[in-house]
Amino acid sequence: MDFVKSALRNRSFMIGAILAAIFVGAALFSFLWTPFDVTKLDIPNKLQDPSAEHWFGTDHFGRDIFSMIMVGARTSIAVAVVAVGIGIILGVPLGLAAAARKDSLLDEIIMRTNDLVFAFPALLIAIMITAVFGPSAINAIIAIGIFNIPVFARLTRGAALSLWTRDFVLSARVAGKNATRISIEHILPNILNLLIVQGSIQFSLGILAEAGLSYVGLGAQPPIPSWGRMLAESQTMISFAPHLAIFPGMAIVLTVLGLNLMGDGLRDLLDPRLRRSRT
Amino acid sequence: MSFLQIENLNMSIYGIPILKDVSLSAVKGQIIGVIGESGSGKSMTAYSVMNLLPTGAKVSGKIALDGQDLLAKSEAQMCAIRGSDIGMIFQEPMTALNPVKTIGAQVAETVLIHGNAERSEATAIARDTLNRVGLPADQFPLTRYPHELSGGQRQRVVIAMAIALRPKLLIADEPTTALDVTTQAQILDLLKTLVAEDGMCLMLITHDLGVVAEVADHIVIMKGGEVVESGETHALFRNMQHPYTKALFAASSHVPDKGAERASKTPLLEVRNAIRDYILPRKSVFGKPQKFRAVSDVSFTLHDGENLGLVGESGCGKSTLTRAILGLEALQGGEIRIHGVPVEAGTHMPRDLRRKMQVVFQDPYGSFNPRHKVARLVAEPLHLLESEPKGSERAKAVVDALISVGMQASDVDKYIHEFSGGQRQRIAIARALILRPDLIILDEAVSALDVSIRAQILDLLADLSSRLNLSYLFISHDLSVVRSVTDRVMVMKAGKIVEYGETEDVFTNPQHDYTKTLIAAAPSLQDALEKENI
Amino acid sequence: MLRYSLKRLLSLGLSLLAASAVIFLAIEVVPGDPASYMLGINAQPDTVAALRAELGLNVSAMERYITWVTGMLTGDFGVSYTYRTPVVDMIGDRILISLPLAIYALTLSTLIAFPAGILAASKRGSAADVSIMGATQLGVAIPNFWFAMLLVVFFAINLRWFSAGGFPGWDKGFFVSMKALTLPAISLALPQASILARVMRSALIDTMNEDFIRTARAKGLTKRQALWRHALRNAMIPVLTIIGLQFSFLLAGAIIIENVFFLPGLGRLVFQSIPQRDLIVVESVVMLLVFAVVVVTFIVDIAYAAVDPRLRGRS
Amino acid sequence: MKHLSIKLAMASALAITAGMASAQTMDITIGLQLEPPHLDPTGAAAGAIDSVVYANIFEGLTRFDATGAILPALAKSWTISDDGLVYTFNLQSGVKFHDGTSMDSEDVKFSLDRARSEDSTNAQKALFTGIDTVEAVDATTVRVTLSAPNGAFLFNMAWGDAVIVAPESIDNAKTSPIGTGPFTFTNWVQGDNITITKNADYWGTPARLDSATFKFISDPVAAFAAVMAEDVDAFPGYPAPENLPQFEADSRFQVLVGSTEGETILAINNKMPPFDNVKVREAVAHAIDRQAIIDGAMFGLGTPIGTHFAPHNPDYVDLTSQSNYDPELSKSLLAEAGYPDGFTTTLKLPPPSYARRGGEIIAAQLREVGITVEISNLEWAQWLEQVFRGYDFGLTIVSHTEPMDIGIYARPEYYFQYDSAAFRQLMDDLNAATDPDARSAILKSAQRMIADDYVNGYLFQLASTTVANANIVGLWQNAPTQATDLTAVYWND
Repeated sequence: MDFVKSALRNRSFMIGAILAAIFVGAALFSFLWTPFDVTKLDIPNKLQDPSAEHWFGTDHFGRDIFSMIMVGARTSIAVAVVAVGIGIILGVPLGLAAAARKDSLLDEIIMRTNDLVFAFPALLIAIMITAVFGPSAINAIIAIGIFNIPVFARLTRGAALSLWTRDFVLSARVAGKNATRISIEHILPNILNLLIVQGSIQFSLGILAEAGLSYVGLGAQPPIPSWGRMLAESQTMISFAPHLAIFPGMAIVLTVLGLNLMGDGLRDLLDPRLRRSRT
Repeated sequence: MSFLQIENLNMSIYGIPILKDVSLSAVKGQIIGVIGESGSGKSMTAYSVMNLLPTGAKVSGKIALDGQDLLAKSEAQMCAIRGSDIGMIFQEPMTALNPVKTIGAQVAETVLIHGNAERSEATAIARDTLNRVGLPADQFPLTRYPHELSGGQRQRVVIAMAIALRPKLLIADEPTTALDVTTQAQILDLLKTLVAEDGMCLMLITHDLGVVAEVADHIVIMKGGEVVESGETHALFRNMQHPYTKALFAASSHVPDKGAERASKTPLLEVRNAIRDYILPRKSVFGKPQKFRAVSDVSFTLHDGENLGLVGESGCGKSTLTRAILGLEALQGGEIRIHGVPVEAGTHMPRDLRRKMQVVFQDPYGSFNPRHKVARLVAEPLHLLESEPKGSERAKAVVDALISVGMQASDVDKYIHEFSGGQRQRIAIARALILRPDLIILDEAVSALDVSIRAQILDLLADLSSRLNLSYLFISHDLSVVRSVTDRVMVMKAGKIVEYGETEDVFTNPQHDYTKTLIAAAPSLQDALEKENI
Repeated sequence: MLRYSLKRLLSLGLSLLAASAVIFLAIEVVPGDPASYMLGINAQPDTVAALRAELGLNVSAMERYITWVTGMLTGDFGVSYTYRTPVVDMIGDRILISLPLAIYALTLSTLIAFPAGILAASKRGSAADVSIMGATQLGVAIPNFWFAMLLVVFFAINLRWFSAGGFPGWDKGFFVSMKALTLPAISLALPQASILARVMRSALIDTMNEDFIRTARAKGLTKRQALWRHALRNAMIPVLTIIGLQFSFLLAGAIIIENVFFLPGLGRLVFQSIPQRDLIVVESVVMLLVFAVVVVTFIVDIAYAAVDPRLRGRS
Repeated sequence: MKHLSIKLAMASALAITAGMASAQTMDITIGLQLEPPHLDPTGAAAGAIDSVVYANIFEGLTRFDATGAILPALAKSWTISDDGLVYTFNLQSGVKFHDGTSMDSEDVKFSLDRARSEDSTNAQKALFTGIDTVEAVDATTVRVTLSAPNGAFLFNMAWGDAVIVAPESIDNAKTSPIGTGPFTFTNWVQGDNITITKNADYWGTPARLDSATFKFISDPVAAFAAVMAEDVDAFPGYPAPENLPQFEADSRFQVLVGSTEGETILAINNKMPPFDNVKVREAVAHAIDRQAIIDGAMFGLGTPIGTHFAPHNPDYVDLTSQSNYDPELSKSLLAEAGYPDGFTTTLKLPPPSYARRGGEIIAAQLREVGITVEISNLEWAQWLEQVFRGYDFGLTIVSHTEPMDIGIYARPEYYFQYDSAAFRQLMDDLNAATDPDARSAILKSAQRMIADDYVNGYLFQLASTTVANANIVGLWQNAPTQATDLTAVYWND
């Protein structure tokens, strides 16, 4: 209850949560209803300006941009959520294992592999993955997810290392608990807040990355609308039909902004000690 | 006329009152000791004088320094006063210095910032001041960085910064709390000398009655943001008025009832020629790895029903030894046995062996997983039983343990942050007790507690020991605590046991030079009062 | 220090070797053949085979890997399949654009971020702080390619202050070239500056809560003096880390921006080479970028030591 | 017309004032979408090479003009033996390569022999396979003997892949091409531009420009911006038809829309069920609304085609009504073929926007008749691997830009796998025929045959779009081959 109260008082959390809720809501709602069918082309009505009928206008195939943004939110959110999920599911156990065996060969291998992944230019890896497997939303997820793994592994290891020196972990060791049990019972619950905050940041970065990938044609394939591809397709028309570029662009900006603000707010709400530098 | 005059000082932070009608005064050339337990407002009084309060603070009342009302000064005026008229020393020397600047630059900055001298002159003053605080030029050139100095040396640098401009008032906020006893004695001596030489007024803030009793001319006792009693040191101790003062005094010199001598001849814990080495990073790629010997050929025996003390300053190896005994780290030589069974590190250690000993740590805040409820925290060692009790059996074990340390059965559903430091330490003991071990290792178990709480915990420990026939290995840097609760004591220095004997023998008739230094350096209320002939 | 550097160098070499193997393997599995790409849809199979032989593609992967790695050690990265010029020369040409662009963007980002971050931290909670932080939130959220599109429409097409893209070549003069890099540098710098300003601010705020700042204040320093004389240098460690990361990112991550502004940089070289299956170029450029990241990390480590004396005498 | 003349008058008025201030502009910057991988037109398929070097740097025995007609080039004239097997070329005399060496019959022999040799890497080796021998009779006479009559031989010799190169300089042609053309290669800033300079010693009519720079701008947005900002003076093959109305409305620019040899088709895998059933292919053809594709994907540019033949060719037969848009007919055809509920197939799209945009529209149109299409966007390398060589596709969209390439339907292994003995016979007859009327008749029946068999979905002939500064004269309107012939280009200052 306290959490809800202070959440309501946290301005950046509230603005962020509302923005994020709008887009998540739009994504979910699009399963039930959109103003127009986004797979149906209406070429005679192409490139219409925003109007009462088409709130955000129509694109070069005459599709309703408002509907496309609703369905596009689905793509963006799904890709980002799964990519973050991959990062957490693989990265957190790796980080926990590395911290539990600090300075061991395992730790060394995990951390060096992480460094190696970090050293690779992300977009190029994404391009190569799609060069091997062909472009699709799944491959965009894999490409983004791979780079989330070291993020969470490092974060987890760093936080876990400082917890391993704490007396309550020593107590657990004195109680004969092994590293796996300690990691699950003692380390994990205490880094959960950190993971939630980082998760929200990675989520917003995932949205941006998905937009970037589909902008260069590596994300979800037509006819599934995606914000990045809408931007790419609008490019040559921006000078005479700016609404084609402005609405999807604003959708990206507002979603990312919302998630970032929410992440900042969450950080303050969940643990004031976490008010650290973020990138 | 008093040099520093605080009258009816009230201070609140975001509306929460912190100081209530604090009044005190101090004279030049004198040391005024401000004493209180944590939360008593003693430090906030000092920060009010400096006008360095946290945001949201509201101050009323009067603080006059040499007749000037400090509360009426603007921030710019206060900046001119700070460092020049008032100097300040802090508790934590390890973090009080800027790590990226040389000590010379940091001391000279005090001079430069007040525009009292050119750079070359300021450097000369810095040099002189460092010499004065006992950091001579040949060993401590101005170009040293803080990380190259020990804690005591850093505290001397902080003092040098504070006194570089010979302020009239020096505020020392717990200046020796973070230091070892031998270093503490040296710093206190230095402060006394400086007060005498410069004729300044020293406001010494501390929780340690022994420290003030030795050095202060005048004492102010604070509790809950109020001054409960103040007066000239001799007079105050001679004629204590306020019950809190009396309680504080009693707690400081508290000796728990040890009960009857129970020591048997059965060895419970045997340590034989224990050696623990740490491998240091290689000096060169192909060089041999260097070793640091943290525990060097340590042997001792703890019998059933005996309380053994282990005393030493930080870095002497006592914590490393503790970990080895607990089976958390492996030895490089020698052996440790519990009831004749060898202790092995890691998960290889049999459960029934682990069951025989438990531990209580120093930090009442860090010893518990903040995400778990008390029931789960206390029950954790039950994991060591072959068949872990479940349901009501488990709940009963937890409640029994809690009640035996003076807690309530209803506490099981609370989180650890709902308890005070003393209560947490009781819960820690309950956790150690739940398996009815033979041995409890108390690793600085009362060091972080306020003196009155400490006395209660010591009583509890003594009571449990005799009631449950427990043995303690009592590890502490605090001689007085060890003296009051142990049968025998060991003194450890640089990984070695330098003295080992009956507690009273060791204290009254120390053999080793180091033991003598330790005993002499420890501020003792009793000794101070005896010396003053009160 | 020497021992430390030697050890670092050894692990550096090993990770580069590992990276080369990963890169080579990853690129080997990419389907598609450079020879058939070059010869198009009317080519006859014997022609493709002849071209494969000419390109040296008919030897085993292991042999090609060894040739590639040993070649790189002597500065010979091989010859591009499609362009038929030495890869070293191509990289040499492209890096003369990518590197200045990265430096330009980083300079801009630093010039924006430092004052903004310092101002926000020193006036924490003020209107200036709130608006700077709001602006950085927006800066982080805007996709840089979209921002670049808007910049082109506004400054190149409508106002015609800048050319829409392209690069005249350094021989056409320094200022002409820098002007051509200005819009790309701005679009790259905006999100970076936002991130850096946020890091600067929070690092400064953290440092201002340190004990030694209280010590400095007790000496009579004003808040401002304490910030400039004591906090700033201590806050540089996280800031340097981010600058290092950003530099490597800018070197490699400018692909999209190089495309929008049709700059012939390293990123666009790889971006073009992948569809053309000019694998040797892809491998070499990726290797170079990984090498750059490793080197930058190394330099940042040394910069740490310059900032923090505690890291100097590590021997 | 009136409007145009006013515009011209204004332009010339502007030009006069400009002309007073400065001398006539003698250089030009040409924007091109694709950068050539290298500059040897005889060693790769990339049309980007021809866009820079064809007719500017390299010349062949014959050449295409702006209309696609075959003109003499390095061969001043030729005679053909009655059996159509022996071609005797009389070469221009006094022709020098840019390195100063002279071009003679030995160079021609070398060039043709090199292109058809065992280790040749010529992308269009098929152009030369009919050659039996090449003899240098004297310095200016070359005799080429074919193994069978080939009515298209002179046409073949006009291709960029058949240009005449010198043995001394060919090894370095990839980076510094040496040809005989009116321009010499000067400089290449890889990734950005190529500069060529007027050849003072040119054997024919000299170029009117002093120099030209080709600037490579692959991104359509960047291309738009570069033209708008006047960073480039002309952009042949302008990649974004949607921008053309803006350029047309802007008096600074002229827009040239012409024809290309690019038949854009929805290629069907004829061997893959259900497409092995002609009824299914016919259903696909009727499901497609060509005009919607031309409007939606090409913004109205492009001529609908009903067979694999260029509409501007005199032999073209308009068969578009045979595959008119009729979704109801399409559905009934599907039902007849046994697919009343449609089926699912793949549509693999290469990078050009005609394919990507057209693909989306076709997918939507096929969905209307019950055919579910899974789109995958491929790079060219992947497309070659999967579609062209792997036959792993149901449908794909591609523009066949080679001139007169109906012969591909005679190759059963060709990626869409049309296997018809009757059609192969037609092509054999065509090659043997030298009489123009006979050839014309054969070509017409060939067009009908593939339309009747609904081999592929025939969409539209790709338009050639050039945006240029209004004052530039002499650019090609049509694109009979990939070329940016600057020979006759000048500024009308």
